[in-house]
Amino acid sequence: MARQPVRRARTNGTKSEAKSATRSATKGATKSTAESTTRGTAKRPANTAAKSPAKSSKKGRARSPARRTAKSRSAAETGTRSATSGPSDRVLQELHLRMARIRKFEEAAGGLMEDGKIPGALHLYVGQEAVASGIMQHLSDEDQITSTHRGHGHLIAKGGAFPEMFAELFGKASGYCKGKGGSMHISNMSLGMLGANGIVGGGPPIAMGAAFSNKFRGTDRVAVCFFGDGASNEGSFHEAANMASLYKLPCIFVCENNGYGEYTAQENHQAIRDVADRAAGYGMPGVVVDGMDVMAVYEAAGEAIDRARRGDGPSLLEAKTYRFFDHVGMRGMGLTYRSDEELEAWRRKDALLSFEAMLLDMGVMTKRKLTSFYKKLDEELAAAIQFAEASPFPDPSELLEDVYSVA
Amino acid sequence: MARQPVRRARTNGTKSEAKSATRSATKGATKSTAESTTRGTAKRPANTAAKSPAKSSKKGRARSPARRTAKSRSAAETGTRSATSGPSDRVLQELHLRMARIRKFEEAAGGLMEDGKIPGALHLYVGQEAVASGIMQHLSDEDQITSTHRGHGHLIAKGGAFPEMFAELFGKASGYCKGKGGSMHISNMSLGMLGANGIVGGGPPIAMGAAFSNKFRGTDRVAVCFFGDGASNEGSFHEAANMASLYKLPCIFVCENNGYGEYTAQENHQAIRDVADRAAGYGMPGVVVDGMDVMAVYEAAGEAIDRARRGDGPSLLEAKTYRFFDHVGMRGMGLTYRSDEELEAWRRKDALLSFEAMLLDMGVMTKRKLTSFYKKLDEELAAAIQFAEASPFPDPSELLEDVYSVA
Amino acid sequence: MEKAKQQPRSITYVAAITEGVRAILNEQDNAFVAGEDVAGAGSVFGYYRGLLAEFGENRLFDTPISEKAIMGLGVGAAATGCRPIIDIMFMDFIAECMDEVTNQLAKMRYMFGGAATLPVTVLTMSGGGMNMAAQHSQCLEAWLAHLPGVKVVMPATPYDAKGLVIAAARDNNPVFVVLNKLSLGIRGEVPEEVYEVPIGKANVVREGSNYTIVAVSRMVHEAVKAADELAGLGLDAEVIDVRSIQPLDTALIIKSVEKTHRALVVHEAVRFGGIGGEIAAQIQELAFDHLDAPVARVGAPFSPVPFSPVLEATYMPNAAKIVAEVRKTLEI
Amino acid sequence: MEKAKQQPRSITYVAAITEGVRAILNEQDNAFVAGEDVAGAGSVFGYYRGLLAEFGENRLFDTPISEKAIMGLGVGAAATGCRPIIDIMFMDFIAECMDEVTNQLAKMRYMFGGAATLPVTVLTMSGGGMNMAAQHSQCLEAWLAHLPGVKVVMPATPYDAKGLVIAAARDNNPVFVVLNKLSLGIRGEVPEEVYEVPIGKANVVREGSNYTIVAVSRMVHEAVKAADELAGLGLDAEVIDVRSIQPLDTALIIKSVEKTHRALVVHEAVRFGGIGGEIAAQIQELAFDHLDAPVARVGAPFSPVPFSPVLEATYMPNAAKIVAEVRKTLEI
Ligand SMILES: Cc1ncc(C[n+]2csc(CCOP(=O)(O)OP(=O)(O)O)c2C)c(N)n1
Ligand SMILES: Cc1ncc(C[n+]2csc(CCOP(=O)(O)OP(=O)(O)O)c2C)c(N)n1
Ligand SMILES: [Mg+2]
Ligand SMILES: [Mg+2]
Repeated sequence: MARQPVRRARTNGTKSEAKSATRSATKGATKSTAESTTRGTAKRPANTAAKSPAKSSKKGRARSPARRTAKSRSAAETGTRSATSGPSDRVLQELHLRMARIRKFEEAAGGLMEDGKIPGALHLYVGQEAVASGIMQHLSDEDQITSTHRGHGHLIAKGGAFPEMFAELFGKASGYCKGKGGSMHISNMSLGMLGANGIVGGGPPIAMGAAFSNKFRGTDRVAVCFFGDGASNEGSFHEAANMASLYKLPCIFVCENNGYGEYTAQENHQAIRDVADRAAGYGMPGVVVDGMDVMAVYEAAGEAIDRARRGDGPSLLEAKTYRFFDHVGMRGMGLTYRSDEELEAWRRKDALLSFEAMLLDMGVMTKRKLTSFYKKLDEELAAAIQFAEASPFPDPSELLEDVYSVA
Repeated sequence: MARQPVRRARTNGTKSEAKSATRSATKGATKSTAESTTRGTAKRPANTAAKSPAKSSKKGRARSPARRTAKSRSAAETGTRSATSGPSDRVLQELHLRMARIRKFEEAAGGLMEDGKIPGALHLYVGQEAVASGIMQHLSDEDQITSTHRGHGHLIAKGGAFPEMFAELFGKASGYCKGKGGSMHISNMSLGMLGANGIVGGGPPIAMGAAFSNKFRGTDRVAVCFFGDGASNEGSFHEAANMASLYKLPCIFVCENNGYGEYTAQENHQAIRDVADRAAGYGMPGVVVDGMDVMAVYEAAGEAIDRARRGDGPSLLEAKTYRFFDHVGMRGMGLTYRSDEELEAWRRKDALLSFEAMLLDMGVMTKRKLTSFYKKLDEELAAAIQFAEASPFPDPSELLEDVYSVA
Repeated sequence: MEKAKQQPRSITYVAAITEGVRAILNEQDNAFVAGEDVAGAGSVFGYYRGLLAEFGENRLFDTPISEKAIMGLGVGAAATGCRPIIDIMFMDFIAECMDEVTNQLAKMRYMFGGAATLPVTVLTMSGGGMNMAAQHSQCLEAWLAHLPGVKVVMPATPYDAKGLVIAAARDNNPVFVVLNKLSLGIRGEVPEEVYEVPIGKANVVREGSNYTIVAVSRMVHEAVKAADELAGLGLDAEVIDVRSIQPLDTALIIKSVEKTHRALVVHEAVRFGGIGGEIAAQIQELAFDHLDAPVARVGAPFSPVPFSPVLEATYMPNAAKIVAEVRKTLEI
Repeated sequence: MEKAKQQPRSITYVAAITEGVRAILNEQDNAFVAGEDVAGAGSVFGYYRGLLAEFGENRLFDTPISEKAIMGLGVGAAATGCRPIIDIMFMDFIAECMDEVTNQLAKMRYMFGGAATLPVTVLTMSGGGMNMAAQHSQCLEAWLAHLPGVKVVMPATPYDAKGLVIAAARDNNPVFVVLNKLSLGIRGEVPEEVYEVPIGKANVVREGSNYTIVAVSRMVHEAVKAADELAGLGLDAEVIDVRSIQPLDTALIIKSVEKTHRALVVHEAVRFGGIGGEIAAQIQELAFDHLDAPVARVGAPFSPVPFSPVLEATYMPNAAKIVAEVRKTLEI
């Protein structure tokens, strides 16, 4: 069965039957706001004055959009909360910036891996950019995320800097993890990025624990875990979702359903079409959203995150998406488990290109700005790669450091 | 919140929304037949001639009702399948026999444990008899079950013999497991009882594996796993349910929801009221049934088991029930986590007593027969306990036997 | 050996654990206890009893029966500023969350280049002897000691139970405090004050001159009994309570063997592949020229723990087996 | 050492595994393969490639990413008459199903008094050296060898890979076949015929007179290299491939040490708590009077496996480290 792109957000988890014995608090999923298409209308909220983070910083690289503290969140929130007005230009530009940064980084990293310059295996995020970007737009550095083996995009959207990221992929001492983690464990605690994870399903229990901590410590921070359709079959997801809902934790479970776990199609790994169907079994709302539409993701995520911040507990957000490259690297192992037609159908929905077209349409972006934007991005990438390549490897003596905290 | 007995069976797992993207095969839970109360009407099917298994066998003990081979299943099945006729007298008597045998065995075993005569810990099944009995009525020795730490009732309903069971609880060489397993691992492979299990959630993956085997080997056998409300939060349940549904395995997931996992009430371990709500997330039907009504369990189980035998895949059957004693033993640790009122409300629904009242009402049973039935049961118990007490302990030299198969 | 500085009182091992946890909950605002039946029931072993009333339901959390989520909760909460005390009821159940232990808890700091700090304390109950059969009686500490990134302590006495719980919870690393069922009722002197037993330090519980018994957890008491018996055979045995198997106090053990020239290691875990192999291997490696006899080992035989009381009695290591092994090794 | 009886061909380790599995699927009607990406993709390591076309989708099953269910499938299917070949892609992921391994698979037969028979074969891939970092490079065989009820084999050569897969799948007990990533491309002579390498028998791969190196899995090849170097130092080293760590061929190892009087044990797993401790402890216990030097050990240092190529190169045990350890121990 060919996998078709989906169009609209839906809310799952409600049921037709009156269920007398069931507490109403745990039922009745929130209505999804993701259905409203905000494109084109884009009324500007009053406080749009925030400086564009897409501007180059002193060092000549585009400033990472997520590098905001909790205080500067208001603009983004206004954009989310108002049903009648669309998000501000700043939000639109940041969403674009996040997506473009991911796309470009991943293409460069994939090329370096295929050329044998980056050791080990990279799982590229190209195709899924709208998911990380739409969600991270709502988060500050104090909000946490857990990621997956396919983690670069999450870190970039959360504000990860290219030089430290490339350096990590190269295994250099200047990398985010001093070269000890590599692609599958790339992380940055001060950005609230609790790690890519080589274990499928590794993230949800950790994010749930971070959400527990947020609540325990009396903060309004949220924790978001990203996981795949394949990961939704791991026991860890089940246990974390149940516990998060029981304790009403500020935890958002984001399933990036790209239709495959490695080389196994969804229909061959679970007998459901929507992972969001599982939400009802935990007493939390389950929402399906078009993961190729960054605005749809942004809206649905805003709802779920607001709910979590309000103390109303977790949500399960399923984004239907697709990875444009193979499971590992770009070309992969050469297995033919996806048809060309399927790939083409999804590529036509390319989240970045369609969003760019919309921004041009809206006048938020011009062709010229876009050209110079990509030129700057390319320069930034080249500089970051140069930094990474020029950086020294860790000294062998560092092998036994960082196993334990000595403080 | 006091836990109230429920009255009627319900089918969960259907949803109001039209879900275009979802394969219809995995949705639309089967309609539950459990709603039909068959009591009182009890029309006899044509082939009721089967000899009553409640008659004493040569050895003076009541013949174990489940000790039937696949061939003798027809009567029971007829009782299930006909919507217009109730089950035969034989079925009604066997259901009663199973329940009464469990009740009496457990009370005796509990007493022996409290008196310090049985070592270790017993988890008693008293209160939940209708669940094991109603389900096992549909199974032959070639059908498999996996059980829990609270496993005596399942084994008895599947045809377990008292002498070998008591001997096992006493740790004697004549026990079902030669004394090596004890209460928490009591089992009998030739009865298709793949073990009580000291690991909460240990059973579902094993039952799923047995169901896989049944299908792989081309049989029409089914595998049933019993597990508690508490166990439904283990990752093992999630993974097994997903896999069973994916492969359309003849596996029935029976959640005995007695409202507590040890000393923790359901509302403190999950944010849902009906574990059956989880079925939809695996693409299988979820049915809630009154676990204090053996006929309701029998009907609902028949539906699920028929479905499985037909090759239509697994079901999740949730039986609302209650344990009349404490988590361990009869008196337990003396914690006050359940109110007297709650216990009383459930005791008023005693599945055995209410079924006996119905049988008397229907004339299937008479007071006199009942008296002699219990007298015989008491004698059988006494003989079995005597057998167990008189049996020798295993020889210390047996310690290292049975670790590996040497064949 | 650390000495009680004041108010010597004799309390049980289980009460000592409670005191240790209480001290931490008093001292560390970001500490909490999470696990199955730890709050309302105060643990099925009773060592949190009373603490819910004392500290309230914002400090002790009954969890679902979800060991992966429980351990994950510890990892995520610790990485973000809490000091979780995680309870895994029976050590056998740690098998349910070995991924969270092995691939997350033990490695996160290293994989992140030192950026994450994980002050997680895990309390769990090991050991047989109570007719609880194969799935509720195991000693699986060898798994944990093999994992870079975690520490593993195994108190044998009430004094050490309190002091090691406190030290573990103050440590900024993941520390497993492996408790022992049959030890719960053991009494011993425990000061009322708050004190630490340093992690990684073994303890000479009986001095001796010509034999060293290195004992783990409850086997310390069996070793002392064995030492008393061995005295009748002309052996003056020193008994070392390792207390911590990761890190291991190799120096103290070697010092003793250099004096006594003979050694035996005893633990309740299955002998094959148990931590005793590591200890024996280290002794022969580092004190080879001092050894007058092979390093002997006593552990459980190679079978699951049987239910039947007679079989379990045959199964469990004890003083008699230690004595027999010493006699066999020394041919006396 | 078993000898190829006919048709000597040189094939790779990965091809040898395929041949072993093929032989079993041909021979045993109730055998099947289940695991993540084993059917359509033929495993990410390629060792089932071609078998789906050959045997059809009723013999190879792609599973969801659910290690607990995968192992449970093996337990339940084996207990009811099948002979499952279960695939756990990376050995690191065995942590996800240690409950099913430890508390069900290893113990069911014993707990049931011998009534259950569990012919489960588990194939899993261990080892570092491919820059796959901390969660995809571990050697956790010591956990398994400590579990009564399971067997654990670790082929180092194509010949043993095929023969041990066949022996494991014919065995009526749970057998873990722990494979090694860096060995996948190793070539060696493998007969086309179907043969078993007996489980529990070690193999002298290089004879020698005055030093014994006991090696596990791929370290066998490093040990042979080391032996060549040691020859230059006047040492004539015998190299033993243990092949099976549970059961362990203690007799063969002891026989060798009685001849050579010196020994070293090497494995890729973390040294502390690895199977080398058990082997060293047994050697000194059973050959004490024959030893002229302490039993040395080489294993990975006490850290998770680092990603960075330079760090991983420093991390991995190899011939040079074996030679260095021998020189240190013998002070030469
Ligand atoms: C516990 C575990 N099992 C298996 C794997 C191997 N593996 C790595 S990625 C992957 C597929 C994951 O699929 P999904 O969750 O859908 O994420 P996607 O790759 O599609 O982003 C698998 C099976 C793993 N890393 N961890
Ligand atoms: C993996 C695991 N975790 C915890 C336990 C301890 N334990 C034994 S029974 C039980 C409660 C089980 O609750 P439920 O599944 O509802 O079954 P019930 O006792 O109510 O029949 C717990 C937590 C266990 N045996 N195994
Ligand atoms: Mg996927
Ligand atoms: Mg319950």
